[in-house]
Amino acid sequence: MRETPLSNCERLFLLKAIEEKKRLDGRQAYDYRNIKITFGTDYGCCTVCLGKTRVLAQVSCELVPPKDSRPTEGIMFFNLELSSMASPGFQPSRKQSSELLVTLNRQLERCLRNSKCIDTESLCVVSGEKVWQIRVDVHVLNHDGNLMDAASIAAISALCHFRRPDVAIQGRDITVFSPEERDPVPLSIYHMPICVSFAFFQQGTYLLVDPCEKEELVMDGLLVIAMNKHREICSVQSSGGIMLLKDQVIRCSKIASVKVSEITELINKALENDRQVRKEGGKFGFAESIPKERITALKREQAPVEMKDIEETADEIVREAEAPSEAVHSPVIVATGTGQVGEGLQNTWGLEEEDAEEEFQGGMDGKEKKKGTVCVCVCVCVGCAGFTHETIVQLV
Amino acid sequence: MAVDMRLPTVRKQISLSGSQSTDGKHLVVPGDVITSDTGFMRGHGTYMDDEKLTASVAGEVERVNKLICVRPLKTRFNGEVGDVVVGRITEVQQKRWKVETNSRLDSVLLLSSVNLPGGELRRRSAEDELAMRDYLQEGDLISAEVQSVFSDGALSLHTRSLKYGKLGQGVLVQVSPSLVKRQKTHFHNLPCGASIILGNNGYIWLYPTPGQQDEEAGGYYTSLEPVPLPDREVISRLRNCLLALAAHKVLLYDTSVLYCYESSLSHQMKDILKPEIMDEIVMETRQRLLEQEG
Amino acid sequence: MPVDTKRVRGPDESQSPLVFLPPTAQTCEVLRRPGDRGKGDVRPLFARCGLVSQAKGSAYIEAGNTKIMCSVYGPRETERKDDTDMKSGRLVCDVRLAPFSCQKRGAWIQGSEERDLSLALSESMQPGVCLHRYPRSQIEVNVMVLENDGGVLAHAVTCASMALADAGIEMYDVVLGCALRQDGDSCLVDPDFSEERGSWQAGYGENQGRVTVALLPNFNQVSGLHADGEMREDTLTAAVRTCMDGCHKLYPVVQQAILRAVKRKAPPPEK
Amino acid sequence: MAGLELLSDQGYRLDGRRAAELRKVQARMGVFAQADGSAYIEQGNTRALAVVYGPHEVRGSRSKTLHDRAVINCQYSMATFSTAERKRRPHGDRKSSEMSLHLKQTFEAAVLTQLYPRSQIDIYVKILQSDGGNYSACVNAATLALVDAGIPMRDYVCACTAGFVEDTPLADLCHAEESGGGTTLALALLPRSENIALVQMDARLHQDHLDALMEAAMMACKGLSKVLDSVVRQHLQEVSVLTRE
Amino acid sequence: MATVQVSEAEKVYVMHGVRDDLRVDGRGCEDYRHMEIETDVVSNTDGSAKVSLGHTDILVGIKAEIGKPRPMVPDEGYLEFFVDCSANATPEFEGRGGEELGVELSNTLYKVFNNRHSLDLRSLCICPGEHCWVLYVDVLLLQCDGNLFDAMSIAIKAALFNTRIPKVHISEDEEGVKEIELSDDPYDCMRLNVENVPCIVTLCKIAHRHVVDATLQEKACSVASLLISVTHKGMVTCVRKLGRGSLDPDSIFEMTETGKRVGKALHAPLMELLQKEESLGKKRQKVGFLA
Repeated sequence: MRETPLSNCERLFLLKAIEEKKRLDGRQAYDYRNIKITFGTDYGCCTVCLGKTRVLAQVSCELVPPKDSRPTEGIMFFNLELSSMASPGFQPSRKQSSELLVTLNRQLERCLRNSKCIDTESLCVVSGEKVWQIRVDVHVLNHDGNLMDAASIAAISALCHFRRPDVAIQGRDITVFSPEERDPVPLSIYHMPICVSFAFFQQGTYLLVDPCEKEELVMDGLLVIAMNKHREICSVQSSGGIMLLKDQVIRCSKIASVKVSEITELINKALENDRQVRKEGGKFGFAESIPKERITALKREQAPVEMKDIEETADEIVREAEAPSEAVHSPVIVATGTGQVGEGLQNTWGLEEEDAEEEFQGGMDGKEKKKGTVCVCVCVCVGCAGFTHETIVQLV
Repeated sequence: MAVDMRLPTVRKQISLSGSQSTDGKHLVVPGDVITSDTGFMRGHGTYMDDEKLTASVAGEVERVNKLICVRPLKTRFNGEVGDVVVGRITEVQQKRWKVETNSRLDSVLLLSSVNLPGGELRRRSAEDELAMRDYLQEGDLISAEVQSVFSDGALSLHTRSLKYGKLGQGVLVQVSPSLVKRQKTHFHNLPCGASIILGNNGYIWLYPTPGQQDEEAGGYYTSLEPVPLPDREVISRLRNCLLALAAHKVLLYDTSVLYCYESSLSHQMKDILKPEIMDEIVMETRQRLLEQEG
Repeated sequence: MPVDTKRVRGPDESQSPLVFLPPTAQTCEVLRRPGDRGKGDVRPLFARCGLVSQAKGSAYIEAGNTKIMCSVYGPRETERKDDTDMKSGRLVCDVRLAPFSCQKRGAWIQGSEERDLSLALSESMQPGVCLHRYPRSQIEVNVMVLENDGGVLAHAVTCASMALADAGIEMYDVVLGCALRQDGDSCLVDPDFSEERGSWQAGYGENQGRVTVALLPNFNQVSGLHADGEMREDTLTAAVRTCMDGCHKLYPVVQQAILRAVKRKAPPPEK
Repeated sequence: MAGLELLSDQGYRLDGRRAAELRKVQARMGVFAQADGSAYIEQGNTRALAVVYGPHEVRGSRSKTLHDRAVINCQYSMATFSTAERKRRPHGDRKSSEMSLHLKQTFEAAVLTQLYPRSQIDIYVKILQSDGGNYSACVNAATLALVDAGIPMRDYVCACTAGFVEDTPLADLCHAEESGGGTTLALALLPRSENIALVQMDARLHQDHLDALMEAAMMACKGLSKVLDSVVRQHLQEVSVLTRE
Repeated sequence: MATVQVSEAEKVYVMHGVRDDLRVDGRGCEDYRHMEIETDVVSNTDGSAKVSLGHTDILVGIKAEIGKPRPMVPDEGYLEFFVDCSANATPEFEGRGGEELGVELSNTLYKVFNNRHSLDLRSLCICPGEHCWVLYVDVLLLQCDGNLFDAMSIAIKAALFNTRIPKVHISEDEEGVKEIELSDDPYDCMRLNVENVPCIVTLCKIAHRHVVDATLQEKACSVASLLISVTHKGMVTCVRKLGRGSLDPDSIFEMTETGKRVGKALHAPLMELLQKEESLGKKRQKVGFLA
């Protein structure tokens, strides 16, 4: 399936909002969305949620002969997959998604392998014959923009979490111990590079951190900077055909260093939590990390968007709107049972009118509900982060 | 059997003797500011950057009144209404042919823009539509004139004149469009015994000078009779001369072609394209052209 | 790199046991061929049309131990729209050597040898087929070599032309193939696998080569010619002539097989 | 690469250059007759060929046609014999696809694509000999080829690499310097406006050094742009002398 | 451009021309276009050559690597061919578009060299059964204006002539482990005997005659051509009919005869040129692509 293109009015709206320093989900320009890091029951398995973007990383290892050119070094292998589960636009045959795939994979490689964040020499078992190959598989589960940052956080967290089996060498015999026999060993990690993406708009005039999918659709270009908390830059990559100035790059690197230290902190906390839970013998794994919520289809989180203006505007609309009373008194009936407005016939599902209304009202923001009088429900459509707001004016 | 193997020749540095070099010309490269005077109009090969008129291609600045454009040395054909082109049919579509004319988009020849056998004012019927491939099929060469230019830059051609239409036996030579000099007529019957169509798009058609009887053919019948050997010799020699001139970036028009032909006569036809002979012939041609001018 | 995971692979550095066979003590001069076959004789041929019921036409050929089957599909709409040649159809040939067909196990994926055979087959078959009768469509010829005992290309040509005839594709003439192995001054027509490769190992002598010819017998036109090795020109010329003779010898067999298939298919004559 | 000293105490590099010195650059425009534009460049021992076709009608699937500008299509490949160790495939691996993508993005920024709606411009580059700075050689060659083809651009695009050793930025790295695992920055610059069309950096570098490194790379790019400029002007002059009427 | 379109009338013109022994570019039926050859153009290789024939441009690089000999022939090295039809030549070859032609060309090269005399493979043996030189012959197609086969074979011959394989010394330690050492001296190297390397002649059948060195236009006018590879002694190492047409046996014999004659005649000027180039020595100004 082709990705639905963004409509022109949405595009204009987004760009206008960005110009006014507003983002759809109420963030500031340099804010990240909520990051949640959870670990699986196995070592080396990690999911990262960045807002609605969700990425899973799994680390595994294998004994392989080393490369001829580097006989004493272990091998790192990265593979990132885009499945059509994450977004209907991701299909391997489509050129656009394969380009994205190449970019993400190479960026991940450069960020983690070329910056030598892992001591590959410690992965050597027998020089020139057997070394560990550490394989990092990253799967994108849901795509809501900024896959790169999510993938890099997931990959490095998973690597930190991973434990490889212990080995012993006696003469020419290599013994690999199962986790029961000997405790698996963690990898030795020098530093933790994390990617921070900057989206540029209007030929580089505006800049946003952590763009969501809609923002990615309207951006001109992207700059990805990978850094660690020691303020060392591990990779820089611009893409998308934008013109940058040197100062912009340097400014971005400064922002990145702040963001990276926050995220590193978060990863460490998550790792610590996991360790704690495991030590105490508590429950861990993905199942535990899913919050127990009642499944209610119309439940809505409080929109983080500043609603003040909107409420005022809504009030204004209400004030100005003359109650079209005719609409109530003379409902248009096209044919029996159709075209009904207001109270009327029973619905065919046999539900009580009462219930339906209650449910509906539950979905509205409470403050806008004025029982018994004209009920105006104004939700403003900003169409971001999954909040669908529509301007509905309904008279009861 | 003849085979001529050699080492590559080192390119000679062309002496840029100050006397007759480029002093009269204003040469620019991409990014060069042509003028910061705002009174000029922006033409091809330029763009506005901070109120400054800047070149976007490498070439020579041309100024017509207030209009400034830069003509690149080599480019695809940028057709204008009235240009004579030679092109090849690449596709037969509904009511139109797609024609390859060395432009940046394929040109279009509408069924309504051709003269069909049986008179100019005949209505185009459904049968004509079905029989389009009988008139012109993929691979056929035509000569035509640019009728109009679409908004996206594609050319619309027409062949509504007896001089245009399907081309018969002959040889096509392809050169850069900028080497073809604009003239009153691009159809010439050269006195050496062959005819030439110098298409503005750099496609040049050499063919035996037609006899009288070919005139009423309406352009869609091509004779498949063998061309006599002397005619072939002239055409082949002209072809090689055109390539030699193009390799040395000499503007192509009837006089330059003819002079080159005459100076090549002392050599064998197949030798014309050998570098040293090419140099010699072209040098001689240049000399004669200069004399004629001066 | 996708590997065949369903099969237990040998160790990375493994070699075929054939390597360790003592080199065949063949002399340059093959004195006698198995059976009563003379040097100029082709092997007896078993040819039958119509064994793949799903295909438009099919054929099976057996010559010595060489076993080849071929199925023909089409004409159908061409897949490649960008080919501008609207006036004539396309003949798509695909030759596969079954993994078990040679002494050494082959891969399932088409290798360069198979691609070469496919191209050679396509070039040999095209002159025989009236492709101009099938504008804008394609005819698919799939050849599967079940056992390779020499002369694969030659027999594939014969087999394919029988299958095409069985499919009712219009043809100018059947195309017949014949192979030959030149070994010094002697030449072996329709060589088997060991003859084809055999003494080649030790052969530093002159005039060593292999020739395959595809012939349209009624038009006396050569539609395919492939030779390698090292030969004098006169030897080559003679070898081509011998191959053409070989093709003519095959003709009655192939003709009969096709006729038989036609008779079987034809409705019984009305009384 | 412990034993290898990239910068001697006297301030000389492995091949005897100074820190900010570029390798010898030689270039030629119009190498091939059949293409619309072509160029060849030698940067030290790195050699690259670039060929441009178009602008022409969009080939293949019509769906990629853009109605407001031209499609830029790039393919990067390396001759199988270009590297010290023979390459198995000339293109199609991850690194080459990434390189193709980067080239495409670089030139989308520089070429005035909006002038050619519904058309396509093909840029094919081939590394004949690889000795570090493949990306930059390709960009420089492609720039020359685009100029040769008469395709309008905002400005030249010049690319160069820079590294960082012992607090000193090195310009235009050769293969030995690149493969040492040190910091490598590749930068494509539009020299006149100092706009960066593409920036890419590998391996660790402290944030405080970024400014110096980028400055060095930009200086190197400007140096290169002078060379390219002289090549183009030379070519322009030669040809226009010939075509005078 | 791998193929060109030609109209019917142009075809007729070309055919009649061939009949009169006057081709469109003024050549006779057995004339080659003029050819430029240069060796040693890529310094990363052990041998290289660039050949341009008309607008056909071919670059060949040869790399020698130490490999394991084939088990069937333990005392010989071997050649590997790869033809890269790059998108430089024509946009049609973009992506995997050139693969089909590339495989066809390299398969033909294997056939051409599939004999014992073309190149002395035994000289490539280092240590029987264990080590040998593998010559990777990589052909890069840069521009395509017809007659790829002939140009390619000439380029390969020139590149093989130019190839210098470093000498190796095999030392054996106490345990019998062999160690291979490459000679450090760049002048201490082995050269190949290219005397017997064949050249390919492609004859295009046009109307009732055949022409050598056909341009793309001429190729489009012919339905069948015959490829013959010939050594300097006139031995034929490979014959192949190309194209979708068929040939009369008599014309095949006629074409083989011409092919042999033309092919034989190609070797002498080629070797002469290569010797001449070598005699210029190091001072020779290298032209490469800067010409």
